[in-house]
Amino acid sequence: MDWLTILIIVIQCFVITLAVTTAFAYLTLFERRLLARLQNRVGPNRAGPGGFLQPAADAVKLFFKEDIVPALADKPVYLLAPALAVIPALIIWAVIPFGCLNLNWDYQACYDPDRSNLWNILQITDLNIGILYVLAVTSIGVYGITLAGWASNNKYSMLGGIRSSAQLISYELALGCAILSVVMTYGTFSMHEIVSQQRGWLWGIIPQLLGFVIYMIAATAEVVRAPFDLVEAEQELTGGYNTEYGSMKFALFFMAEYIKLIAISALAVIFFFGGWHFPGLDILGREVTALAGPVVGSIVFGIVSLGAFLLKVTIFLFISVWVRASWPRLRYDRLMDLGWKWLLPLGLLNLVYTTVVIVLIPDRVVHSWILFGLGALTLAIAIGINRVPKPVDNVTFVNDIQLPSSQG
Amino acid sequence: MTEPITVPTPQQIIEPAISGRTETMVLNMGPHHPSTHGVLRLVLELDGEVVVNLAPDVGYLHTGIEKTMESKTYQKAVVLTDRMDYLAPLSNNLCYALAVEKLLEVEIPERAQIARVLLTELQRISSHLVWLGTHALDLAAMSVFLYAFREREQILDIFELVSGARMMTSYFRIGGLAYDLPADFLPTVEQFLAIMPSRIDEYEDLLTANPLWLERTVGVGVIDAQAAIALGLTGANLRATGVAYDVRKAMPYSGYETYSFEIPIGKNGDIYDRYRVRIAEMRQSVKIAQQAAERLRELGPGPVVTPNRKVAPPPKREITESMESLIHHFKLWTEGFKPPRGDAYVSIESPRGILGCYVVSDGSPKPWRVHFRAPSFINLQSLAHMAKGRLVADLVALIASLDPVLGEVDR
Amino acid sequence: MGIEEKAGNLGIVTTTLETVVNWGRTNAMWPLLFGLACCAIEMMGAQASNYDLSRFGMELNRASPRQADLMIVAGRVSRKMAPVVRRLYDQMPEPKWVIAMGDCAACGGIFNNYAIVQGVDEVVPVDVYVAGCPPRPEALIDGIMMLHQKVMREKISGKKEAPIRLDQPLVQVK
Amino acid sequence: MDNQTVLAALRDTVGREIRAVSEFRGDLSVTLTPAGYLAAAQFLRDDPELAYVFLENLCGVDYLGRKPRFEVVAHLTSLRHRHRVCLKVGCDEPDPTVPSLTPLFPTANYQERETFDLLGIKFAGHPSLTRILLPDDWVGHPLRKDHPLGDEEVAFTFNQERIYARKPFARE
Amino acid sequence: MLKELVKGLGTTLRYMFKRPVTVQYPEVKRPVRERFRGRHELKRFANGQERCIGCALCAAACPADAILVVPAENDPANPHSPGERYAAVYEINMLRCIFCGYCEDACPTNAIVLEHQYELSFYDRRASIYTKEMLLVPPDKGHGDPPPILQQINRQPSPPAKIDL
Repeated sequence: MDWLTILIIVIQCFVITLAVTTAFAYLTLFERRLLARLQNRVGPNRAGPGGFLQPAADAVKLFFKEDIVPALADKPVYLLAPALAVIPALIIWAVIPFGCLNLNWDYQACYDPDRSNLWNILQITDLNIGILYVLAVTSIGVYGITLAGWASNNKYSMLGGIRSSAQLISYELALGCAILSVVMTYGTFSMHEIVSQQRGWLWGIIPQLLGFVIYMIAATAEVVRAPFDLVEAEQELTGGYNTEYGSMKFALFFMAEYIKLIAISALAVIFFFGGWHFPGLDILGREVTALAGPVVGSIVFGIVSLGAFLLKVTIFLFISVWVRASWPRLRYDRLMDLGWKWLLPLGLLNLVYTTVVIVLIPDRVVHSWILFGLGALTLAIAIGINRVPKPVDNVTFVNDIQLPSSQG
Repeated sequence: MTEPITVPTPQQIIEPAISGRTETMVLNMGPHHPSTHGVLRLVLELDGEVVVNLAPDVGYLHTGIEKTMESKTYQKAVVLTDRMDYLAPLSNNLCYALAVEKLLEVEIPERAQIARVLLTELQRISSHLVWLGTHALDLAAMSVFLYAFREREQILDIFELVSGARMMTSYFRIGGLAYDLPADFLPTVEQFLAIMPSRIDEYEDLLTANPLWLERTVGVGVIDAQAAIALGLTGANLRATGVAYDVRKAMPYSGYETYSFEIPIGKNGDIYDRYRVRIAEMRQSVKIAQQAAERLRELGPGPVVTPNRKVAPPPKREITESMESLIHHFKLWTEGFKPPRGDAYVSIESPRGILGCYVVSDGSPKPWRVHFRAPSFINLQSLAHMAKGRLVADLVALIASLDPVLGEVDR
Repeated sequence: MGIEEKAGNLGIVTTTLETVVNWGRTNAMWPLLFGLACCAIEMMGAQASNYDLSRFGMELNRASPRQADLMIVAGRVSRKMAPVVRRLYDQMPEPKWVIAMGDCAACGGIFNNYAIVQGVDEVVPVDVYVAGCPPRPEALIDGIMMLHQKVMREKISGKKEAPIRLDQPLVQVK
Repeated sequence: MDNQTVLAALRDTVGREIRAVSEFRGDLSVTLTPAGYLAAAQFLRDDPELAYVFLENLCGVDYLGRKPRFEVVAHLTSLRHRHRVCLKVGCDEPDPTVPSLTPLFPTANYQERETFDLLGIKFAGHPSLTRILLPDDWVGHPLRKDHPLGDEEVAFTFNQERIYARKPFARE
Repeated sequence: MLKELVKGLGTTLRYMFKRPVTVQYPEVKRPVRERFRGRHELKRFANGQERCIGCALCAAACPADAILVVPAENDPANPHSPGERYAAVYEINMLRCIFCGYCEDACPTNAIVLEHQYELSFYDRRASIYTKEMLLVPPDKGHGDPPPILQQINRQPSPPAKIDL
């Protein structure tokens, strides 16, 4: 490894960290503006043109705010917790491919399964155990929250912390099952390879419909996002684990949460929606290369793939905000029920389906559609037999006062 | 009933915990907590997240309204009633005015009666909208809150049109109304009443059949009819248990007996039934308000205040013409009127339940004693009964479904 | 705070920085989710769609005082509540501001009696008093705008400079 | 159900305990001795024909200068008969005590605590008679007529400096 | 189950394509209703004389005791108001005032009117006391026709001092 490679990696890390934190900042604005529009309001529009500098204002304010450590808090842990929360959220991005811009100037290498001629600048590193890395890192995230809840020496924080550990641990399993099914489908732990295998129309959602549904629910719970935001649950726990955190430390928690939200959206795109693929991408790459040579071709290919990826992620973020605007929050015990009694069995079932079908039917297209059918059927059955209360209209109308017979 | 109904006090929960006799955790919820609807403090005894016992601690908004009213004349005390149940000031005005009118035995012109019914029904809708919004917000369905407040804004605009103030209207005075209804009142109200049902449908789209909403509300916070009556639960909370008792039907006032409307009742007495009953009540209120608006249109202009000059000041144009009117005017505004000795109790159906007003007169121009039977205050007693054994999250939903207004609880 | 105390006085840099910081503070002033009485309902009204305080970056009502910048005392403060208000104020990190919304919070208003603190400024220092019973949401926003003007004149450390006191409020006659 | 029927029934059961009866503006109120108060409430609640199961209102009044000084007023409602009856019971200084209705009507709990808090009337048999609205360390009972309102001078230009000089304004 | 969840989503999505109802307050001011009770003004007659005759009925009617009136005798050569007396001191403590409109109802000469200004914020309690100079409309403004609110609620302002108070 020469010094240029190292320099490029350093620059990559720097740029991606910066990009991700900026994305976090603007995600907050995106969320606030979008929520406002969904609720017939305007949203932040005063700071800078059209409210564009709102995140900057928030950042400046939080940065210059007094830094309080509660007297009875466990000081080292209290200070460590935000860092513990935010670092895993940031390092997930090391393995995520945003697109494919080959610095060896050959766009075709992006589809090459053995990746010999690939130097993708839009992914920091293509670990061959990338998915294991992601799973490992996301599970560290829970420590930040739990420790914060414990160290604050506040009962609400503690309840939030306990909720978080219970919630995250129980959804980790379902999440793992869903991701493992994906791994099985593509036979690799490498993110890049999963993406490159989804070339064309056959995106991951087709073989892994069930896996996608489980992943979405489990991942939303994993990043404690509405309707699974029980860890903060402002109305119940006044902020949960972050009740005692102010100024930048609070901002770090906020940041961790939103960056993780972007990360799981990105992962969803990678696993189930073809990553940076979109139909016609290779035709574009071919035409531009023919027209303007391989360098321009690679660059255009890279930029377009990046754009496609970001667009897909944005759609997921939109849905996340939209759900937050529309649905009530789940209750803690129902959340546990959902995780252990529904998602985990379904996840295991999906794993079994995937294994059996792939082994029996090696043909890619056929087994994808069979798995799709099985997934849809299982989902339909699951929805059919669940015991969500049905709306019962108990309201009757009476024209005059009327008392139950037992009441005088 | 197997277990006797008890209403614990905070001390009864805190003391064993301090002395270390319990294994449970004591959690103070409030007085500053997002979902206690103001400054209610709850002392919770928790086993994990399960509520073992709880005691509301009220008084953080004790305002001394009853004492202050004793130092004002009857007419001036009207403005204090506004600020008691601040989500339904007109209901409070009405209750107090009816009680004093009962003492005085004055007759109210029909136009004023109809206007009172119309405006209190609008007030009921607006109050239920706040309940709906905050209830949904407590379960994190935040859009409903904003939609509900948007419609409430329209009702407040009607109040501003009528009385010049959005919330604290002080519009119902003893003897009638403060001023006549403005010319564009009826069109504005009818326009609002025409759109309101579709807006209620919209809230229902978001909540009524939503599985997440159902999971949070069905079977939670159940109370049976017997316990509800014993604990003095009133209003929609009582009707959700299946007891069809509504003061507007049982002991009609302001001519409610002449309107056709129905009492919605529930069956299970859980949060969901309370929700459905209140939604149905909003629709009934729209119905009553429509009838009242129709009547106002038929009735045409007329007096809105009692002609009794001993109670209500004369129209202002008279005071420049008649010496007698001028004397009445001065006497009423400086000294006030003097009801005969005696006491009167009147109750009305406020959005929260039975609002009662007990007025004692000693023959002087100031009330000797005014007491309000505040429905929220009494409804709060049943909280412990309903919340035992449930989760903290259920408690949040439960408080919201009881719809307490702390201004009224503490007075 | 922290940074600015360590950095000391940097002359012109401080002044520019001050403007930027005050800009940030005015545009991201998170109110404490704290309502007492009638005014709280109008405060909620100001948050709601029709007036939408979020335009000023103020929709993030923080339930925890640790994350709040602005305490809007919306409603009457009873003698029983006063210690709680003070404790919440003390828990808020500097710089912090207080708006006494409505007559009761400002001076007791109509409730001139034994139970109500005659003005929350007996308990916490108040920056802006908003008159009205309750003030319209617009009046509250006007109060917030006045507070913004005051904040723009503050030092970076959050030390409050005395606002220009108008001996006579502006009188507008239409 | 009308006033006369209820009154006749009451006279039959607790007739000797009735101190006074009045009908004002169509409302029946019966003043009883403390013992009669409890008995009457129990009778009205338990009699299947009357069924006054709902205690609507309970409050106290301070008639300063009258004997007895305090009066506790309870309004019982029969949901079935849509009728309300008012029971009154007097009590006097130095130890104003009346029997508690809480064992009969759990809803009386808070209302009696409130009456105790604001007027200082004690309710014998109440499970937890403590202050409810005012802080526990409050001295006095503000709704008593001899308790001052506790108002402050309203500030105008001529007196504001004097008022503000004395006022304990908070510091940072 | 899915249908209901999607229905909720649809309701919120519909609003994304509607215009927000928000009024951009400091720039756009929604006009208040005619009867709105805001800051008080002391009116004048068409000839520039003050309507207020210092009778202090407003102060008596005020539930919050927020009005202070000190009457004085008019100088017959140069009267402030028709009649014998006028208000030498007229102050309203705006932080006590609850804008209930009782003073307006009580005023026999329709001198005090609650007008439409609602932006009443102060940095200091001392600024909240409005003196007569601040309340009284300028001599060239605000007289003549009765104020609109009084026209609408069908109360004619009285003609100049027919009665001797």
